[in-house]
Amino acid sequence: MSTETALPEKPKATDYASDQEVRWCPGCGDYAILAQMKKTLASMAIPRENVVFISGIGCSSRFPYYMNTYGMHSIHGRAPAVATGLKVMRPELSVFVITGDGDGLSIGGNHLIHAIRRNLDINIILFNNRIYGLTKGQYSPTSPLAKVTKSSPMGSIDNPLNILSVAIGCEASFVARSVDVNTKHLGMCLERATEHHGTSFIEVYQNCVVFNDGAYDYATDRKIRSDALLELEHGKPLVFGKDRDKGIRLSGIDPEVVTLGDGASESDLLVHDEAAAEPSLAYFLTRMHYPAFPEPIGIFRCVDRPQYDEMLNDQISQAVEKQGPGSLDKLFHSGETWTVQ
Amino acid sequence: MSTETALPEKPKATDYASDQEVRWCPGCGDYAILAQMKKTLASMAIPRENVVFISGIGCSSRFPYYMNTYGMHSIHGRAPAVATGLKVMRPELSVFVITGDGDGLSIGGNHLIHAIRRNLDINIILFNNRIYGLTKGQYSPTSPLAKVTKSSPMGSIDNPLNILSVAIGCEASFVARSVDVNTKHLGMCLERATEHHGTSFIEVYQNCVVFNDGAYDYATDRKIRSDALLELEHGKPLVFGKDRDKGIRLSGIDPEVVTLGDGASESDLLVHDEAAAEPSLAYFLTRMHYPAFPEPIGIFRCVDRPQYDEMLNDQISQAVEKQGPGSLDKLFHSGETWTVQ
Amino acid sequence: MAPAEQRKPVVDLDAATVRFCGDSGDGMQLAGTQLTNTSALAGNDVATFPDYPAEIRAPRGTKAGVSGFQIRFAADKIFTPGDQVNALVTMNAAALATNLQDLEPHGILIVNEDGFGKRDLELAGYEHSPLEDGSLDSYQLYRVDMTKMTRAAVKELGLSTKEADRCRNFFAMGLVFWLYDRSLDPTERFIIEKFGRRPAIAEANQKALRAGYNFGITTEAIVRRFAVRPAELPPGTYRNITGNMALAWGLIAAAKTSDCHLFYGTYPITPASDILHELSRRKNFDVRTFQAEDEIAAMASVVGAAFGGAMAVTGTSGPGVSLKSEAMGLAVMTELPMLVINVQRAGPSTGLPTKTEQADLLQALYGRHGECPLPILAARSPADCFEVAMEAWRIATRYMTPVMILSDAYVANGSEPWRIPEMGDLPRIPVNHPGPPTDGEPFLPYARDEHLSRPWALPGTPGLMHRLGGLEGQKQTGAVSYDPANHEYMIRLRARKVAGIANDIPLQELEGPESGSVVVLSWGGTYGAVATAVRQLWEDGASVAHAHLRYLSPLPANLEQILQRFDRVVVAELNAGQLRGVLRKEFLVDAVGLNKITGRPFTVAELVEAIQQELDKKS
Amino acid sequence: MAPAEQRKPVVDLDAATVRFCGDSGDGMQLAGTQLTNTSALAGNDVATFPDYPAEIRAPRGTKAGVSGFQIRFAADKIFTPGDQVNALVTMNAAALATNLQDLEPHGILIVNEDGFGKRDLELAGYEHSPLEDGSLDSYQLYRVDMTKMTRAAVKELGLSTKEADRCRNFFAMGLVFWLYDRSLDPTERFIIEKFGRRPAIAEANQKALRAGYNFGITTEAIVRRFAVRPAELPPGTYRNITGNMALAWGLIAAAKTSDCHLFYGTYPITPASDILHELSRRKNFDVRTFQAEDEIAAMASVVGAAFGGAMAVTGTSGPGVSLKSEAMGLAVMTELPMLVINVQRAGPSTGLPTKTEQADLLQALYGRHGECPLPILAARSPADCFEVAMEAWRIATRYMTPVMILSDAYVANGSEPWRIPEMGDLPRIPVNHPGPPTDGEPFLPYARDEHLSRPWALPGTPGLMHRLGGLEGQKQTGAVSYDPANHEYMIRLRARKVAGIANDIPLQELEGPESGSVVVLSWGGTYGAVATAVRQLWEDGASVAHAHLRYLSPLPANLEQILQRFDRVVVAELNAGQLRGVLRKEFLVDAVGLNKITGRPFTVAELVEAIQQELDKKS
Ligand SMILES: Cc1ncc(C[n+]2csc(CCOP(=O)(O)OP(=O)(O)O)c2C)c(N)n1
Ligand SMILES: Cc1ncc(C[n+]2csc(CCOP(=O)(O)OP(=O)(O)O)c2C)c(N)n1
Ligand code: SF4
Ligand code: SF4
Ligand SMILES: [Mg+2]
Ligand SMILES: [Mg+2]
Repeated sequence: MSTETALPEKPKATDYASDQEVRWCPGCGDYAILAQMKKTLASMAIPRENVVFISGIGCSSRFPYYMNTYGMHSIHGRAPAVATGLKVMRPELSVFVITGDGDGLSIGGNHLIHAIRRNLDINIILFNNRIYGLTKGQYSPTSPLAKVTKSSPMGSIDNPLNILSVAIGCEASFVARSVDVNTKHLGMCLERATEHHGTSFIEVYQNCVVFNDGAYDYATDRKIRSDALLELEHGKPLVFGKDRDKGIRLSGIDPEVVTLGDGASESDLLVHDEAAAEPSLAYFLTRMHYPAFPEPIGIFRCVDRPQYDEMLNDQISQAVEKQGPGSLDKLFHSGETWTVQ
Repeated sequence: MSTETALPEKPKATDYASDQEVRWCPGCGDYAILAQMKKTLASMAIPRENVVFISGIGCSSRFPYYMNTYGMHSIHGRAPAVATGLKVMRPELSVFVITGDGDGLSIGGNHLIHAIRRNLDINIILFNNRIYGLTKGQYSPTSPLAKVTKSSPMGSIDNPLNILSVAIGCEASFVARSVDVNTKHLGMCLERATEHHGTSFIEVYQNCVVFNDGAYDYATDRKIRSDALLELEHGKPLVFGKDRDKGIRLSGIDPEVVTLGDGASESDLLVHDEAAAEPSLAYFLTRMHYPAFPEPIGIFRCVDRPQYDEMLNDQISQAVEKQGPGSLDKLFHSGETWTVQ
Repeated sequence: MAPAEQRKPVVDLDAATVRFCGDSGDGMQLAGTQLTNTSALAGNDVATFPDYPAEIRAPRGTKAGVSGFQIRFAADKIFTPGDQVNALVTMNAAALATNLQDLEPHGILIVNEDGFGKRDLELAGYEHSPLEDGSLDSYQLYRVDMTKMTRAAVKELGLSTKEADRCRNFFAMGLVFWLYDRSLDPTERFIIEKFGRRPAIAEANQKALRAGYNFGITTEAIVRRFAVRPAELPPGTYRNITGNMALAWGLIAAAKTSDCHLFYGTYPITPASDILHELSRRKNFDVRTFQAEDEIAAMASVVGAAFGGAMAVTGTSGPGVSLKSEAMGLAVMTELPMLVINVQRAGPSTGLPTKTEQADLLQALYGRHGECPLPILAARSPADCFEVAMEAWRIATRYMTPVMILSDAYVANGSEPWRIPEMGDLPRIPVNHPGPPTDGEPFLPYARDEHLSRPWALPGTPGLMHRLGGLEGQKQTGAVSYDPANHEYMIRLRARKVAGIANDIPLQELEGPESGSVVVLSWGGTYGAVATAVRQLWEDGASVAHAHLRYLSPLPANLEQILQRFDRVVVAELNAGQLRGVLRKEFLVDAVGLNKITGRPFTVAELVEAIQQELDKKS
Repeated sequence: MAPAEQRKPVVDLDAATVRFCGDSGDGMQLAGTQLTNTSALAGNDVATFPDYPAEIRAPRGTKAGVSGFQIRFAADKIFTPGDQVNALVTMNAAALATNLQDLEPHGILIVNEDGFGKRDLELAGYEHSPLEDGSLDSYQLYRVDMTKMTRAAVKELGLSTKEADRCRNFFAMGLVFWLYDRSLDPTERFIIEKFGRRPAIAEANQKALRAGYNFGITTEAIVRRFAVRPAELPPGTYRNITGNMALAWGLIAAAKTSDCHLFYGTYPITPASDILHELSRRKNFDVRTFQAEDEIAAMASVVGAAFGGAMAVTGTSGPGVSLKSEAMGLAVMTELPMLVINVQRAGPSTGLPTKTEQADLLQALYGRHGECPLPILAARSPADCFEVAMEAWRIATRYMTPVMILSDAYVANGSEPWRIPEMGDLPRIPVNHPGPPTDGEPFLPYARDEHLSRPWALPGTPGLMHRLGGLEGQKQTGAVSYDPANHEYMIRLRARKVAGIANDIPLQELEGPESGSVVVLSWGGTYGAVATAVRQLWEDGASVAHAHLRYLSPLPANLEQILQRFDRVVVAELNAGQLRGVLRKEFLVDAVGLNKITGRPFTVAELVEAIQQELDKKS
């Protein structure tokens, strides 16, 4: 497809589809995320040639092959580092990192946190299926304790990483969470992430039908999801529940669930502020887990912080301003020299 | 020295000194930490042969050579992983990891957070001098923005990692901070860490006299340190200041500094609870930075969480109980077999 | 049970090669495994070759989703699953398209008709159905509507059609079992074991199995069946075993015979992960597994466990070895015993992750910075992995050194009968740890014994406190030393120690004439193919011998003499000539390379032809 | 300024070798650098060898803390800093203890008396003072109380004694400058530049310098001084340059001449860090440096930057290369141009991190899993690093491949005069990026040109969207392919592409006879020592030639013929025989190894002796 160079006026999702046949298991949550990504880019009409998808290794990491953009299916865990080299040299490109819970949090955890703390202007989308899919079902850093898998027949003893808490701990400037099948919400998150300047980090709950099917039933099942999830809205109180009759209030310094009406009114509830300078609230929200709490989805945090790529390139321009464009002949002759006739 | 096998009744610090000449720069903060470590082990009378120091690479990582215990000066950044293999196989040993801000947070960041989240029963002591010492002065992940170093002549553009926030983000069960020259306080932290079951993480402010001298003047200078530091005490309100006239209060969900007397009394202040189940308070404390806030030192958090090494070995015993000690002859003959006469 | 009356003639065969192929979801691996076990139980020698896609489950009906399992069962000793297939069972069009080329001329071709619908044909890239256009006329084509018959067979059990269709592979098995006169008992036992908890499913599979078998009896289409006599295997009790399973069990056995606690620190990677899966199930054998955050941590954890006195092992594949190389350097410097397993796959980089290759030998030898030697062993076949694991640990402990074990995807996933040893008969592996000093002399962690290896002193031992590390150490004391002469001494010593192992391993064996025109060298998983090829050439009286190397570093002491006794040295390997290069360097011998780098094993035929060419050059 | 009246006789020399040694804190590196620049400015050829401890600052007075700087300046072209020292300046007892063995018999020995106190002697391991016990009688021993005289010289400036004592190295310089009739001007200019902001310090250093010089004039003890005529260097403007500096500048020059933006992604490590330090100071040259979290990230960032069209370079030392190996495999698969610099140090593992060695050659060749070839170049001397950097980038871009550059601690930290090129005279390095497609044909990212290299299409180019990765790719399209034949084709193609470079590099040069009894092969930083040794042997009419390799992969096309023209091939290298092994493998030549693995460079003497032995064997 990479032949027709021009993008139509109103691009369609299909304009962003590569000619490669998609090879995930039927029913895999990755399909929904792929579909949303194409829709989002189309709706934002971003020229295909200015988009680059960098991934590591894993089922999720096959993503770039299916996009008619530039892309690299790199090696396990290193996508954020690959993206760093690309972005600092080509700041005008929109660079996406596609990773999984194993790729991004196990082998790639260090690159992830360093990319986030540097606030490089890239979008990192972590497909969290709480399992190693491509290697056929070992537990991952997000698998719950006691999870029985091929490599933990008596149950996992690794306390899972709460990735959003870690991201907030690294002062991430944009943190969001969404669910593979919640297409509208996911689309919104992808669009916001793409617009954000700085590292945008999105955790997407993704169902692995083969090795961890149903891990997110609570978040997708019509019957319970409205009690199990809390949709964050900037400036709105933290209300949730089928009948929007429950909310989150601060008790001491910890959040608690209250039912509106009996003794608690909306005015008592915490109000979401994605732009708060201090990430305290965002941190709280990452600590809320079903069933004790509803799990927040949406934009946890979105603030402006200096971006690594921008600062690096600014130093270049400043240096040129101050010292003038470097002349190698001058440099070579700087310091002590002597001439032999 | 490793010849006299028996430790005296009341061991002295010198009993823990190896015969190797200490080779840090004169005036290096590492000397003070080494001295405290020997004192602490002596005061706890821990048999030398049951102590193992594992380090990575860096000035700080030369530490094991100077202790008359078992030790390994491993490779850059990998000490927590080396310690993991040792500890799960030899849970009865007290295992210490000695690392630096580069060794532990740059190349070794991933191993550090995974050790912490697994809550392996080891003690990790990070010598934070906010610089790469051994390689002669490049900025590290804890160097402040705009820091001018050999590798950042126009100032560092890497937003520093707040390691304690990250540790809390990984649900560290023991988190503490101390200062190299604050010997009594450091000794207390080392002792508490050694007693704690689970991963104990201590950040020690350490002065590099050669490449980052004075980085912690605010924390060591008699004149200002009592206003610049806040000494955490379990169950006590967060009071600080030369005249103990200032304190920390919660405003909304963020901490603020108040002066006792004018409109604020001790009863309004946050009370430290190192044992709180939820790490919210501990997280706040990690967010407080001088000069806006006093920087807390002491035990941020100390809670009980299942330990990786214990759980692993429990599974072994359970398996033996349930299935009986494995017989290879039985295993070999399990499933379909046939005999050829 | 085999039905009483046998209406159709039975043809006796020395061997038969059958391949099941279909969609990843069609259960072909299971079908193959059942036929394998059944044939093994029937006393045949067997060899298998499972072959599946990198995708977990590529979309149904696509070529990318085709999964196959080939098995050869024979009345004599065999070493390979066979080149050409006698009977090919294909569940859909894509499977036919991707596997037909391996079916022998006029071979038996059983197709599941209903896998050839319009969509199936498209996905397989067929313009019109090969079942109709006569393109298959040269084969014995049997069209069977497995779907319909399976559904019918399980009708009264009231399963969903989806569930019913899942029984199709048992129908296919049943038919093949009839065709080769195999007993249904083992499979029926398996069904009860596996599906016992879901009686309906169990019964359905059983019904499908019998339906397939009975279809064979009743169908007019198929007029003969075949039988393969039991093979003459050495007496003993046998089981079928895969390479990864044999390796895992070999590790447990080595731990037992050396009285060590087994630690396996690893990070999942195809095709090594099954070793982790097997070991993690053996906790009651005192086996501790650690799934690390990455391969570097896995390697480092193994160094730590070895320091603590464990039998410390890590396993991975090429990409993981690349990541481990720095920590392996530490392992060499600390001179602690440990094992590093590389189940090789096709590279470079991610390469073809599910395919086999032998291209990591030079990395094993030279893939670390500095002069950093370690012993290397390679397993020749699935069952051989057991012995190699034990031998590697013997060397590691006696010489206080990390040892590398090379396996590959073909050995790891393939299976063969394994003569089960008695644990009591296995050699002990002696391991000593010094106790507290009695003489008051300072402890010397780098003192040397007759094998040049240093004492394995364990933390917890009073009076032996010492520090290890990656910096160069003073000989004897191990204290950090910048003394130039000491550095050269230690570099040479570490090399001499590894080289010395050559005196402690068996002399290289030679199959065939002691001397002659051609000697074929091979290592690792190519043993079977080369051995078979050489035997075929012997039948035409060719003057060719075969030396298969288990020890790649150091090389056996007599290898050079062997090579000198032949006019021509041919090195067969699944890479661009890595062992060949080593032999040229070591012995200045102008060895000829016989190489293949397709991600697939050698076929016997291509080896026979290539070796013949070398023989002809000679005459 | 040199004082008017010269009372003492001046002896003319062809060359002189001086070494300053003292405590890390004594400023010996600075003293050496000043003498170097001064001698270079005086028209001598110079070669230097700084040698400092791994510790930043080991405790004062300890052997571990001794830092030395050796410089040879000559009236002819020289290639090494010399084996034996003519004049040794020692600031304390530890320095004497660790350096005396390198002083020539009856050589000049200048000691700072006050560095021989009780504690100093203990730390240096002396029972009683060597200044007293006559053990130094065979040398021209000059005892100078530098401390006292320096303090006196700077008295009226009212510095603290600590500050005053810091000027001692300038006193030592002054004395040596007098001894070798060197001008003080360059050093005085340096003092003003460096300490201008602290006038008191500047003046103190200047006073100390002159005090030392004047001490030489006035002391009765020293009766003669020496002079070394300017050397006959090719005309041009020269500067003194270290290897790391030349490498950094070569990279910037390569970026300029290829119109690329330079990206340097790295993680600090001795002895490579200075490249980062230098490049990070050159932001106005459009140079972007990225200090990554580790070497893996550094390598990966370079792959990303190369994808984006940058001149992407990473630099490290052995341990870092081990960590980069997996990502280097990705670099090979994506066929993007980039440079990987290995400034080798003594291994294995952490080894002797500040010492030199050449033991990473085999890792450069084979240190990645799978068949993963890439070109390798090595720099022969500090100034040569400049050319090597440019040549490596020419190859990387023309052949779309990562290229490895091997340097070492000796080359990196050593310095020599460099004839400054005119940027205008440097060859352009042509780089092309395809534009948007015009023909509507699908873009083929793995199409091949006459060099077998693929197009470097950049993100941002309409119509050329494509995906790269570590999985095997279909030829031409680059789409993921499991086709066995394609895998072998691509493996062979990547190998052929690299091998083809042999036709695009200069033929191997030979110094000395075209044929004869012995040819000595060397590579990398040993050039100077070998070249000098061979020249000495020529003087006795020995039939020996010297071939120094810059290209280690692929090897020059004519190398085999060269080797065949000599009776004996000797390979001199600072490892256990790595290049030797490669030559044996490639050419089946029974090369002899001349090896040293002490962390120190070859001395000319030991080479002369060893080569002579080979020559003798012959006759
Ligand atoms: C260096 C290296 N180690 C291990 C692997 C094997 N491997 C491939 S993907 C993967 C984990 C995949 O899990 P995740 O990142 O969650 O992706 P998913 O498949 O679940 O989408 C592993 C361990 C590899 N390809 N490379
Ligand atoms: C694989 C590897 N990369 C790089 C280095 C070089 N190196 C040694 S220590 C160090 C950083 C030291 O900083 P830190 O951990 O803060 O320790 P400090 O010296 O400050 O105590 C580096 C980059 C190395 N030894 N190994
Ligand atoms: S294995 Fe799981 S994650 Fe991978 S493609 Fe299949 S369903 Fe998706
Ligand atoms: S360089 Fe800094 S950290 Fe290292 S020993 Fe010296 S003072 Fe301490
Ligand atoms: Mg996953
Ligand atoms: Mg530091």
